[in-house]
Amino acid sequence: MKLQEHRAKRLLESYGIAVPEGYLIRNEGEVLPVTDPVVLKAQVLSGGRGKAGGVRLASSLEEARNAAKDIFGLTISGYRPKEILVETEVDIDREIYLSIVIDRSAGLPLLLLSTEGGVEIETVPEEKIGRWHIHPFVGVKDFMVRGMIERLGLEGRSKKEFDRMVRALWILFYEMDCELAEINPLVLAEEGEIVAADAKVTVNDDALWRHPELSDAEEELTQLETEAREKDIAFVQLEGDIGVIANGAGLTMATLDNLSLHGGRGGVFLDLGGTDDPKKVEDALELMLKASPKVILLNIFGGMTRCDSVASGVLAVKKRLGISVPLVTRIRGTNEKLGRDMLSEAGVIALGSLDEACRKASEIGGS
Amino acid sequence: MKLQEHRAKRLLESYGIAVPEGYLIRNEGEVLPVTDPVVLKAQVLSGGRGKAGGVRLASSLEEARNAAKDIFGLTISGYRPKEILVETEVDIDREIYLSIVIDRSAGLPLLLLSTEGGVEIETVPEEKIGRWHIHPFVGVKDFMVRGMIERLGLEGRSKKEFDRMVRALWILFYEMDCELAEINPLVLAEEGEIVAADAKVTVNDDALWRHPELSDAEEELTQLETEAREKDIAFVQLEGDIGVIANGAGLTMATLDNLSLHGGRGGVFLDLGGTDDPKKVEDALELMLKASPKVILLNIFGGMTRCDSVASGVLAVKKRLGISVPLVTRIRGTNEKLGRDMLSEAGVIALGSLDEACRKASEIGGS
Amino acid sequence: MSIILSSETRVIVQGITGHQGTHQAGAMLDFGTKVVAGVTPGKGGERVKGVPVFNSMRDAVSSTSANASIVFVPARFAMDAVLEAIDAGIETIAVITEKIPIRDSMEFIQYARIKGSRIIGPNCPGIASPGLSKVGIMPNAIFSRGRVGVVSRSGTLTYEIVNALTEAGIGQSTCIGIGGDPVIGTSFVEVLRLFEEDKDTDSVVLVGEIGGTAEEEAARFIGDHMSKPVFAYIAGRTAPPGKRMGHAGAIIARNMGTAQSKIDSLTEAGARIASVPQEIPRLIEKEC
Amino acid sequence: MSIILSSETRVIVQGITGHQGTHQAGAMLDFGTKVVAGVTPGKGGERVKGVPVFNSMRDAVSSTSANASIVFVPARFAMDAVLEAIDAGIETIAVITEKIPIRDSMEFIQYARIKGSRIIGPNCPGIASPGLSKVGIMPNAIFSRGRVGVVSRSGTLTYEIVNALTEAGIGQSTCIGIGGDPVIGTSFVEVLRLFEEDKDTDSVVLVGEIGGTAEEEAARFIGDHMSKPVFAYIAGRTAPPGKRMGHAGAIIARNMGTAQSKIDSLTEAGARIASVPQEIPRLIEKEC
Repeated sequence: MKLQEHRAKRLLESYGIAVPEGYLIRNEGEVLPVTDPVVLKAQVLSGGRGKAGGVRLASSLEEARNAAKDIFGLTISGYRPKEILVETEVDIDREIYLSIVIDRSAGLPLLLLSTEGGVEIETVPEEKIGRWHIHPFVGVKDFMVRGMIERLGLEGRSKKEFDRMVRALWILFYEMDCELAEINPLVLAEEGEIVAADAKVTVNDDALWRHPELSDAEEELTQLETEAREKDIAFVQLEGDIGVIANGAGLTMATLDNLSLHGGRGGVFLDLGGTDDPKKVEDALELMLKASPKVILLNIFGGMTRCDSVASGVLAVKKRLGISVPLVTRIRGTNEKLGRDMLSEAGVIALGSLDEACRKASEIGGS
Repeated sequence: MKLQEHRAKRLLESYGIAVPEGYLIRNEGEVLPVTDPVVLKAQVLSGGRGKAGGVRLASSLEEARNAAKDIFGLTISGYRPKEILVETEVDIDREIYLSIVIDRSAGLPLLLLSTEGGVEIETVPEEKIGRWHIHPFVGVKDFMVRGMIERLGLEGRSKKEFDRMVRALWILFYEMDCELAEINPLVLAEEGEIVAADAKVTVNDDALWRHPELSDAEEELTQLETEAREKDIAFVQLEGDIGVIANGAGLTMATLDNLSLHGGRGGVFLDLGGTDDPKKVEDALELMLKASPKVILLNIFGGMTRCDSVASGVLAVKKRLGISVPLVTRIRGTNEKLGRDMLSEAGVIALGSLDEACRKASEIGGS
Repeated sequence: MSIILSSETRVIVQGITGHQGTHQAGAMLDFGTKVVAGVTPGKGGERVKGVPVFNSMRDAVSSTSANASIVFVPARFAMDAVLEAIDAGIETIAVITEKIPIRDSMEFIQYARIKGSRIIGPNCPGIASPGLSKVGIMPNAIFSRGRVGVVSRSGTLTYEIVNALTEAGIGQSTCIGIGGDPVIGTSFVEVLRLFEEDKDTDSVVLVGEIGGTAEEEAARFIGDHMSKPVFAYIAGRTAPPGKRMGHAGAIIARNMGTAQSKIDSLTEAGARIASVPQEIPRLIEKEC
Repeated sequence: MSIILSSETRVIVQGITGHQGTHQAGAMLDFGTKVVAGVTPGKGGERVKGVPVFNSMRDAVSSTSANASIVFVPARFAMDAVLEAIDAGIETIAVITEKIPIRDSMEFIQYARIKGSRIIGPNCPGIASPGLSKVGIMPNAIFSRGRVGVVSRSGTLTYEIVNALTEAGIGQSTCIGIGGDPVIGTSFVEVLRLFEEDKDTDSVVLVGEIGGTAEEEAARFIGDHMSKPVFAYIAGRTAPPGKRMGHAGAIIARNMGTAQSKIDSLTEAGARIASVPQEIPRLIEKEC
């Protein structure tokens, strides 16, 4: 779960990391009188906020109100900002990049540090990035902090502040089950103060039960995405016309890949997970119908469940809701012949080969 | 560092572990009016306190005063109690044994649990003791606590209390750098309450710098032991007449062992540690003179230092303080011939072979 | 032989009294696995599918000398179950449970390293060596004994491919699903090394997917250390960037983890690439 | 060969600018050790005994490809130094520092296990293979090249015994002091296993002392797995119970760890026991 900037900053603050003074508004009328210059930032989760005009400076109340009005009128990556964070502008001495991520290769958290802050880390040359794995069993150690301070060339107060800050960021990352905790830019302000001018925090979805305090965090989900999450189904909206339901992430992706060989394009990705539970197949079909694809391709590789049970589930949905779009099915496993026969009899296209099913769905779906 | 019982209990309490109500007295006049029966316990570090009469029950003020007077008059393992802990007697439903120690073989903390509390763990049959290693990187886990609770057959409130208590004891053990944290007996009192009726806590001496709050803890050291500690010399009082100074624990023990082959008995064990620093040799000699042995055996295997420097140090002490008891030396290393000659000229017995030196010292020391 | 498992592997089912645990215990027994015990706290003394249930791993191991376990315990309690297995001295622990917090997986995997246990998964279908043993949840019917090793990040996609192999008359030595999470206990590289050393494996099928760099690392190992032919399929060629494709690990982030990058690396390392799963048996038939 | 070290071992001295670090760096160079770098934070760029000093282990390793280190850093900072060495990928780390808190030692030893580093010590004299390399503080003069392996919990007592061997014309393959603390990184058993496998070692001298059960565990290994003769001396036969004899680990507690128990176990395992250190060479001469 990605946290909105204002929420991420509140979290940093609670771990003792300094952030700019600011407040949240939900309409331009909530802008407070401006004494020092302020920056207004659209609270959206997608990238490219700056380019889309979602970040604006203002040095008077009127400017700020106008900027707010403009921002509330934007659509950024399909999403209209509901909130704006209004912050006092920070005096920037230097900008640093600092983040902790999960390094999948090592299976450990990795701290990234660059003297070039304020730009995307992907654009920074490799040799300018310092890397330290932080082992959860030992945490951030003195020698690491020494290395970071040396790399940044910090002295005096900013050295002490950075030391405290980087340890706090690790504790936050660990305790909050983060996948990413990024401060970019981390600003060296006047008199050695260190301030997190922007922050991105992603909390591991699978650990959200440990963090009930995040249950009200906004996620920018569509209606269907919300419904899929409630039913524990992986839902991804794609560009094509063919709705694909399969059990297992790899199999669902493979089905999409196979479609493309025949010119078909997936429009919806629905992964049931490793299960072939007929109830879940029914849920997925219902959800898929709401997404209105041109054709539905159902690909189930059965393990625990017999194919006739899965077929019964499909037919139950068909009976209950009616399925007006063509439904191509490919179900493998125990009793697969029986299942196929049941489906064929009911007018559902039932095939045994994945490739054939993909060809059929592609033909119907067009391209 | 062994903590006095009252201090150990205060520590347990600060980690949320229940201990009996009580207070400390330094003379019998400080006994408070007795309503419920109390137990008076001499605050001494050595074992065998009970057998020596250091633990007494009382159910009236007069009884308590008399008991206190008696206890203050005792000498327990050579030490006169300075304080008595007066505690309300606990209603005992069951007694349990619980401790965490460092298991040297595994190099990990080991939790020991026995349903037979209130007796020395050494006397409990092996099969009645449950053992769980606690890894410092993962701590006490649910499955361990389940296993303990199953072994003890706890239910309801006492189950919950034990769960909380055992995790608290681990945190205490870890945070306080303990070598031993023993609660014996751990009392299951009425209504499922769990109380630490006695407690032994030993803190790792090498970690005391992390625990300045313990700097005023009393240690029952003799004058010489205190002096040795200040000089960073290992001092052990033994039964014989020969004062042995050597550098290195193994070498000092080996010297004592070698003496015994010739009928000699060590009276003082002074280990300088791995060093052959002449200043430390001088300190050790001074300390040894205060312990008044019949003969002193100095055995130095030189590494960093030349033997003539060590010899000079010895002669400096001799000149400064005079050494009335015979001094047998055996110094090996660079310039050893020169060192031996210097010592011989000054009337110090200087030998090259450890065995010869031990024989000589034994002859002088008698047996 | 085969890798990791043998016909003597003695398996404990952790969470045997749950729906999935019970069903899969039965399926493993049918496969020929020596399922010697189950563990569910508080259910000690019961029997499931004829298998004795114990309250703790310690009891189960001391009574049965088991050396492997399979974990069906729900995500919130999975870490404790895995640590319990490690402390009980279990050598091979297949963690089937999905949606375990990454931090928990990270910690039990690191702890296993200290104690010398092997973790497979989490969020994986386990491991099967046809004719010998299965510590996993793959359908029994798809397997046949043979000399192709299969290693995969996926579950059902692996079934699809193994099934296609079997239908083509190509048997398997060992099939292992290493799991679809970002942090897993046994990597492609470790499995490839075992297959390379295994006398009963002639060639290897690698099933990867988008996300991370595990396939690229596998490619490096293949190029540098493998003499046996490798056949690979990478799922997700048509997946868009930035979207989590079912598996927590299957996401193209910041231009990393694309199918193309993986396919290129593997091709360069000498692996044969299938563009759809069912192409794998054809490639093997052509090559071997 | 010899164990653990070779003539190619490349050593970093951690804490090289301190009094002991500087002195011992020189002595190791005199011994023939490839001392390639020193590390003291803030002193990078200096030279000590001709050896370049770096601010961090990472810098030192990337500049010199070192694979071993010796730690002279004061007790309060020793854990950080050892963790830094481990993270820098050092294979063999000899921790000379004494009075390190047990908890710290425990943690860096466990961490080393995760990362595959070997810790020798703490509170130990290190390791020396005459003619090849020394990563330790034993006096150079006592050694001579030969085929007896020496393993000891003690420091100076080891010097005494090695010196006696050399004077008797008995050379050593490798001498290792495993340290006198209750928790140490490399045990008697691990060293014995290495000596048993080492082609350049014919027999082994084990120097133990009271406290703990390490010698009893060694005896079990000797009885079960060693073909080479073992000669042992146990210090502390005359030590009273309950007193800490210099070493933190040398204490007879609760009737555990007596010299007699150790001598009995070793005798039963077939080791020859010396009653005083200087008896060791005589026993070897008689036997071999």
